[in-house]
Amino acid sequence: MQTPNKVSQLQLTGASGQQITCIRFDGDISSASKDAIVGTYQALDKDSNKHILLDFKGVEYLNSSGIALVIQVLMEASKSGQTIAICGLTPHFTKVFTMVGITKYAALYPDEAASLSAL
Amino acid sequence: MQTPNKVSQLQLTGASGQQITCIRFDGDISSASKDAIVGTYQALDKDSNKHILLDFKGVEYLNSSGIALVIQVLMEASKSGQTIAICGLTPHFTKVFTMVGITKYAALYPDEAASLSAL
Amino acid sequence: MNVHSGSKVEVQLPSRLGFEKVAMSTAAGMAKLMGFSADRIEDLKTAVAEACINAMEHGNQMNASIPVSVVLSMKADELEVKVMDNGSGMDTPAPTPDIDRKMSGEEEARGMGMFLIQALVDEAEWVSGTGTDEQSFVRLVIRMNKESE
Amino acid sequence: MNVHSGSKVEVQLPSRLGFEKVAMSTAAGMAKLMGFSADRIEDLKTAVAEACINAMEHGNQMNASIPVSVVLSMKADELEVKVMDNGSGMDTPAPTPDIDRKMSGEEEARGMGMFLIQALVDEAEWVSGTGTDEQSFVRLVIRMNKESE
Ligand SMILES: Nc1ncnc2c1ncn2[C@@H]1O[C@H](COP(=O)(O)OP(=O)(O)O)[C@@H](O)[C@H]1O
Ligand SMILES: Nc1ncnc2c1ncn2[C@@H]1O[C@H](COP(=O)(O)OP(=O)(O)O)[C@@H](O)[C@H]1O
Repeated sequence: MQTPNKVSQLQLTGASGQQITCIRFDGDISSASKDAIVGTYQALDKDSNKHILLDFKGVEYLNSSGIALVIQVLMEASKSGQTIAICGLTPHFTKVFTMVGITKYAALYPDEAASLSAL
Repeated sequence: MQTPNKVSQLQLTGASGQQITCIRFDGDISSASKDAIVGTYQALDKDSNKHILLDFKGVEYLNSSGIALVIQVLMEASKSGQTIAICGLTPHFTKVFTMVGITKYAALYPDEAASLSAL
Repeated sequence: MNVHSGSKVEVQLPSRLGFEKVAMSTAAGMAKLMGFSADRIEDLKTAVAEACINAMEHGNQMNASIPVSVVLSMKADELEVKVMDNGSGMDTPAPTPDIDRKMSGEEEARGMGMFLIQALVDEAEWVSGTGTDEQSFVRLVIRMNKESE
Repeated sequence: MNVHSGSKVEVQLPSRLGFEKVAMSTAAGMAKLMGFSADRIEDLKTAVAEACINAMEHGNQMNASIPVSVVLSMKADELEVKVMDNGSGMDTPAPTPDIDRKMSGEEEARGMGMFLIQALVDEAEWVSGTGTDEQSFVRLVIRMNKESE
């Protein structure tokens, strides 16, 4: 068992004026993070949260089961017409997310500031 | 065996105007560091290097055999009327140096800047 | 030529999720001692974590009392890692995840561990044991990053 | 009460200076998993390093082919560490270094390892083995730092 994730949510505004729902994670992102990743996403209203930014800056450890949960969110978001962007990954995990093809369905940014200027 | 230490030396001037010979260490300070610690000290001219500052800022790992080498330098310096100050220790190693009593024979400072204002 | 070449470290973990992080720390310590670059150490850590999780889940069926053994052997310019479990092992090649199929639901979201292991290290080989006294294992080889030394 | 309580990790190192750092990494990983504070992890790392160096030097006489075993056992709010060697062990108490005697040359500069171990952890006990099949070991107990949790 791993320690539960702390998750916080905030509303941000992108450079183009669009509303962005940012979800910040910390701790370990693994098979034990279903509530944190999928649960937090599913609790959001699909119509009022069109643009979602997942911020992994506070995350120390991420494994393939955790990445699978991110893919599950991408899948559900794509069905309901929401866009997902991802930020705060270390260079190593930016490489890993790219390797598994996530960049085809979500833009990766270094941090929240870079995400906001691009969105 | 451990990797050899990189050692650099520089001349600094304390707030009171005194000349300070600063020796910066990096890598591991262990039984393999005799040349780096004792050798570097012994190579200094005793009359023209009256005040010596040992800077451990770049050191990642320090063990009791390494501390014994520092004590050997303190011993020789005390015999030849040189003063030794120490800086750049992490809070953990500041505690360890204090536990073994080194603070009785060498002042500890957080970093080079703090050492220079005090010396 | 590494001064520690030939040296071996073994670590045994319970088959409990979370303990793969202890193996990551051990492997990282070993690679650091050899002088691996920080980014190769990250690659190694992820590969070791995925191999340990697979050994716990698929090999030891999450039976916490069956240990996963990790044997780290230093070679001249590379580190070999064997992650051993008591299961019947793997003989099919590591599946390459297809993100489009995952997104359309034709393929499970999970199933990226073996792919990542292969992608991150220089050699990866899965060997099935006979079950009784011979363990199954995955053998990884990671080489030192010459450029960043 | 720690969810991992009862779990055990064992790491075996060659008796070669430098490898104590691998044991430090393993121990730190274990303590991190339990939720130890950063400063208690530093205390643990130094104690484990000193115990491993003593096991290599005094226990195994620096014979690289004789392993030092480190067994880390998670208890409710503490971590127990046994560092085992093939020597005849210790029965005299840890000497307290006297800096004045060291400075005057009456006492060797070295000889601070056991003192540091005792000063940094909550319990330290040296047990002599019979030599043949029973190993000698030092047993350390380090408790979680309640204040900084
Ligand atoms: N150590 C192992 N022992 C037995 N089977 C394994 C082992 N490692 C992997 N496998 C098999 O290979 C499959 C793919 O593994 P992997 O790519 O890591 O994805 P996942 O573990 O998420 O299913 C597993 O589902 C399992 O059937
Ligand atoms: N594992 C051990 N086996 C046998 N003797 C030991 C062991 N650990 C310590 N000792 C003895 O205790 C003495 C003091 O150890 P220590 O305080 O660590 O200082 P040092 O190792 O620098 O001598 C050693 O010199 C040695 O004689």
